[in-house]
Amino acid sequence: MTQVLFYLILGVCLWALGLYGLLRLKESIRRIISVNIMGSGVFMVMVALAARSEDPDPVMHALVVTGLVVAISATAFALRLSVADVQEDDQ
Amino acid sequence: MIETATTWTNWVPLAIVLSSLLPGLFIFTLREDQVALRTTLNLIGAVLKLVLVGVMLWGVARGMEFRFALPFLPNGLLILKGDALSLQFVTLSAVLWLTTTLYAIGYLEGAPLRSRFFGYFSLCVSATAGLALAGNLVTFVLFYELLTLATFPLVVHRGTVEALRAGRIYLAYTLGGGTLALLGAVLLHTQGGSPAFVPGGYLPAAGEDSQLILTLAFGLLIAGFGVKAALFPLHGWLPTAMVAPAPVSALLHAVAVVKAGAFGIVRVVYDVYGVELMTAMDLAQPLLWLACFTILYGSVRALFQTDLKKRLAFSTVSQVSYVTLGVALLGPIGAVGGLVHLVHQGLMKVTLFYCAGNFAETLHIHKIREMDGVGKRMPLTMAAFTVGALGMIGVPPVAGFISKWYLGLGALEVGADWVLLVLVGSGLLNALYFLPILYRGWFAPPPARWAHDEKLGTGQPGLGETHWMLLWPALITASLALLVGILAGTDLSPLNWAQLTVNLEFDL
Amino acid sequence: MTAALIALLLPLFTALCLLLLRSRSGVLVIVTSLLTLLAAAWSLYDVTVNGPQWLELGDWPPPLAIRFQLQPITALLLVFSAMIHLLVAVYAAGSQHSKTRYTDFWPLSCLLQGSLNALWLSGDLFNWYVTLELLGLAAVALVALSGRKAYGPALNYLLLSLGASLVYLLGVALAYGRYGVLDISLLGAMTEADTTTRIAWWLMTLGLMLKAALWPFHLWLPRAHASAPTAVSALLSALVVKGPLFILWRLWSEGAPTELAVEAGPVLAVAGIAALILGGWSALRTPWLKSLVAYSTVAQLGYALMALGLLMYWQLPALDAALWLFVLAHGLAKASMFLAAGELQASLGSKRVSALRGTTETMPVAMFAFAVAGGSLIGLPPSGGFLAKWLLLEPMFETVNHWPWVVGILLGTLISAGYVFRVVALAFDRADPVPPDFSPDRFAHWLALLPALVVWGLALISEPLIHWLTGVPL
Amino acid sequence: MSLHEWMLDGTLGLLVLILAVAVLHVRSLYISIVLFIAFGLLLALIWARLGAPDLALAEAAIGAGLTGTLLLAAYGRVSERRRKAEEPLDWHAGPALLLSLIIAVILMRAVWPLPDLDSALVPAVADQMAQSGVGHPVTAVLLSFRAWDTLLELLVLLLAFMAVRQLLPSLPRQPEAWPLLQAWSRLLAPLSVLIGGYLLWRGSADPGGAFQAGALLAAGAILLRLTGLLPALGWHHFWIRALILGGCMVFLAIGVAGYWLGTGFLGYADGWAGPLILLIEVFATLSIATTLTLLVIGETREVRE
Repeated sequence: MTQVLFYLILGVCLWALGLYGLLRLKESIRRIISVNIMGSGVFMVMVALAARSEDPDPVMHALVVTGLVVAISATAFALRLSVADVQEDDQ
Repeated sequence: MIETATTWTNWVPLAIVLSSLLPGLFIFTLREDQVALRTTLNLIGAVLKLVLVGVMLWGVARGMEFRFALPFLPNGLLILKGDALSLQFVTLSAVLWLTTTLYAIGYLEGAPLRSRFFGYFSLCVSATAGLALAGNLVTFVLFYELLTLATFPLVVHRGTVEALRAGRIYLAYTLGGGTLALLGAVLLHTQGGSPAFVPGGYLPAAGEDSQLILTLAFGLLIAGFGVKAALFPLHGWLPTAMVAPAPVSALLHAVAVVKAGAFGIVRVVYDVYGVELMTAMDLAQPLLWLACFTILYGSVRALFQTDLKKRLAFSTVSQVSYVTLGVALLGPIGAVGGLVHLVHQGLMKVTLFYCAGNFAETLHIHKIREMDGVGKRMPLTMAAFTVGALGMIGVPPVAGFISKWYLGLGALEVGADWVLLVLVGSGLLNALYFLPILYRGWFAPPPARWAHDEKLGTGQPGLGETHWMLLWPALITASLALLVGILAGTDLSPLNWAQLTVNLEFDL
Repeated sequence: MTAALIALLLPLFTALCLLLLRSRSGVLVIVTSLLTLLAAAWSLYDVTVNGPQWLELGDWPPPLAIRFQLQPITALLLVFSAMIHLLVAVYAAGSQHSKTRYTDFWPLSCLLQGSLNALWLSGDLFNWYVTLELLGLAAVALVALSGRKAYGPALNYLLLSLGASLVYLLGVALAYGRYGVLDISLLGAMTEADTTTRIAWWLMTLGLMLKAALWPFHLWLPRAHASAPTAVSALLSALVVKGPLFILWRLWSEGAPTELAVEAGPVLAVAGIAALILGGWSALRTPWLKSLVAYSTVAQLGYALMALGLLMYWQLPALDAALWLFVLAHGLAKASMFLAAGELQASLGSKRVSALRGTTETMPVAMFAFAVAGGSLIGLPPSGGFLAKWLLLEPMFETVNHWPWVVGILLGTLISAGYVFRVVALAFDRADPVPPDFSPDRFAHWLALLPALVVWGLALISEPLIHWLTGVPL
Repeated sequence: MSLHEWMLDGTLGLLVLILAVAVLHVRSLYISIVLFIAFGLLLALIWARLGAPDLALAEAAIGAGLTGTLLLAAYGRVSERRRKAEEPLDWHAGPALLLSLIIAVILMRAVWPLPDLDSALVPAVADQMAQSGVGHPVTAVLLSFRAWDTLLELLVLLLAFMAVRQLLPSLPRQPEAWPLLQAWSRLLAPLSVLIGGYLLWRGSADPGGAFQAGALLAAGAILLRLTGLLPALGWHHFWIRALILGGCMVFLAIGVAGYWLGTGFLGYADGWAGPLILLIEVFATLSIATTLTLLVIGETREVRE
């Protein structure tokens, strides 16, 4: 087992863990954290894949940077939404 | 894909459809109080349609071709075409639309939401005209569905709980039927597109592999059209739809809806499959049995109805199946009987419904037991009713006799002698449920005073016995029912047209 | 390609300008939407005349660059989204019941349209991820415009959408790990049916199904779509759910090895039938008008999913036409339905279906729009929905083995008829009509009718349209 | 790979996994958040182990810094009732757990053959580096080869900000969030200085990391704002809007200009690539910094007005 495979598997496990949290938890802040753990899992898979070649794959690194920005943006909005005063729908 | 150069004749079929569609759309936009404009539009549309149909009759008799085509689906044009068969139906609907429009104007005088009513009324007739003129299966199915949509608002027009219930039942049946017919049409379409209807059928002889497909498609189409033709067990919507206003009942039973179903069956049997293929695949036998059963079943059910309109409704279930019966016999004489009954039943049944409507509107008579002595108060209406009822029973010289005569001969021709028993039995049942009404109307003593006399017209027996717009349509259609029977031998009679059609279908 | 690029960039620039100037000018958005529509129409003409085109962004050679691909269907979708956006913009600016007129609806909807156009044009697995996120965020922000009562559904939508993106992204990572490229056309030439590919494609599929609210991942949609402001509901149902569907289509029809597609096809098709039946059933049962319309979206997406699944299963490119006609017809009909439902609901002051009693008298045009749009959803001839259904039915009947699938269509048709006429029949009820609270807005009613008429008007150009979609030269 | 490297990777991996489980499992939301920040820092270490220092920086700035700040800010707004009603992950939820395990196993099978494969893009990037106009491959990918992704990424950030703007103001809350946040910012300040130093140093070699630089600036601005040294930043100021939108606008304008001049959409003319990329980076950095600052500290009123 190589280092790459180790981190690939670790990434997959983190992803599955995050998914489990997202599906099982009710509290919205915790669900947001779960989504972030899921994201970290994917990023770990991507960074591990980048480490396959002698020089790390710059494309994957760039994609992860983009992914991180997307993740923080969405997280910021989700957190704001989760603490906004929710009015129970009259439906 | 329109192969010939366009001449004015290409536009006539379209004009016939538009002659009611455009006024109808315009009527939707009118205010309730614009009575004169609305009435004018209605009548102009109706008369124009009649004139156009007359032109087409004249042209077809001289061998001219009236064909309008638009590209629609791959291998499936949208075709409107005037041929012998379509003219039979379109003439009937044009004539009856004119009388029914008159009748409806009188019937709904002062009622709310008339613009909406007449708008949908016109759409309904447009769909019927399109259906009659449809030149291939795709077009036919299209107008078949449109007819459902245009009729639904009329059925629920009163907006009462019963009306809504009837509307829902009507939709459940007809949309289901429409879907089945559509599936059948697609199935046949995959076997080489949807070419124009051809006398004698366009489908090639069934091979080993296509046997199953053709049988299934036939089943789907007949089930689909059988809903509107009220074939047992698909007839359930018709009696419940009785809650609609009388002009709508006339439309459902005589002018448009049930006729559309019966006409669809005629088209499928003659112009899609063709007599030869039908015989080769032995598809007609189950249809024949079903038609016979429906004839008897409808009559028996009619016998037990105490409500006048309900009795008429079950009578329709029975009578429309005569058309199917004539078609399913697959012999030329039976075919003439079936086709001519399409027209005859329309004239007689529309008369009966006008009369029932007149009784209800004028004297609030709904039940048969309330009809005692009504002939003294409304002799002309009762006379028209009598003509219709005797025609239904098959008493000469009213039109119904002609149909039954040809049907009987047709059954003998193809060796299905047992069908005669069905015809006789049905005639007896017809007599059993119509004669008591006639007896009550003419000979039973009238009540001392009519509980609810609306005093439409002058209120006196005779031409003023009810509103003239209610009376005259009934008188006209009753006279027509008599005339087509008496003049059956002449060139212009429906019988002659039916003969012409059948000659083409059977290649005689 | 220039025209397509204009169609892509114009909404983005409009949004940025609106934000910079703090303008909430509906007129500006309407004008630029119109220009976008023209540009999109031009690109449609271009692609029809000159064939498919590619644009390597930054002029880098293929495996490196993100490529824009302008196919006929892409151009059609550009036109379609511009049309819907224009219509909704006119509604939002013109209707007196529009709650979005003095909000950031304008820049947000422009950004939404821009992201959608970016999605149509792209062909890069990772770029699609970014466009999906854009689309998701814009959609949630628009839902949140409705105020506090929408925050719950909006948050749920956002979280599921984020989760779905990450499911998709893991699939992308696996695909990249296996083949080393991200461009879908390049992938199409390389892919083999091995375990990694299968799992990667399924991950992307599941993520996209969640985003497109395809059964069984549809549970978030009804609440989110129903709680949004009317103009937004129309945009969401007509456009947004179609984005992931497009990616799904390209993923399987271009990128996947045949063997995998044949294997996955039936699963998707069965899910489509389930969506038709169960979504329809929920629409039949719900007491809320907008929920009914939203559930009908779930059901109608079933048709598209079924077309996609069968397209993969039978390897029949002809079903492309059915799939995209469904999308087109549904988009138009649903826009009409949501606008009509929103207007009815706002005028009646009640969100219940039962409040519609007697609306044929009080608000005939809006009700008519609802019914006409419903007719296309049922698939009554000669509406656009009918054409799509016809194209889907044809290959089913061609071989006896395919016949069982017809049952799905049959049930779908009947159940859609059920929920459409549930509303329409009620509208004819004159026994106890509910009077409108506010004066009905006739302009908005006619506007709602417009797309419904367009979807029926497709019948007039049906044959060339079908030939064009199936790639038969005119 | 030597044993001590294995030990290091193994320990890091195990620790990350344990932390992730703990984040979902602990009863207190507050502890969960703190553990999540630690999780982010640990990830940054792993990125560094995997030869991705840019990512390590970004992760430290985001995963640990910004996300943590945002989470704590959100925690401060959560009502007492909701904090009490916290329900941590229920480990007895058998079926869901089983499903996740099955999924994980399936995914492991999927990744198994991947370490031995390679990517066609690595040599492609190496081939084109000379033309890209920048020296650092990640920057080249971000701003040349896949500039469209980056442009859209800026739009995502903008949209997130726009989305927050739509939310109605919350009811007045107890201000206890701010002590927490202030405590945290004291920790963040040295970190941001550290990253800033690194960026400065790297900037001499190549113009790298618009996002990292932006995050750093944001951190600085946040600290200034929290300590009251910076006035309220409102959307109603034209210059704030120009800063936020500038990144997207300049990027788009340069892209369109490239198309106009025949070098392709988002392409740079020969010799201009370096300066243009630098220009884009400067504006993008400012945009990112302003947007993030407002996202983190912008009171709803400040953001909405």
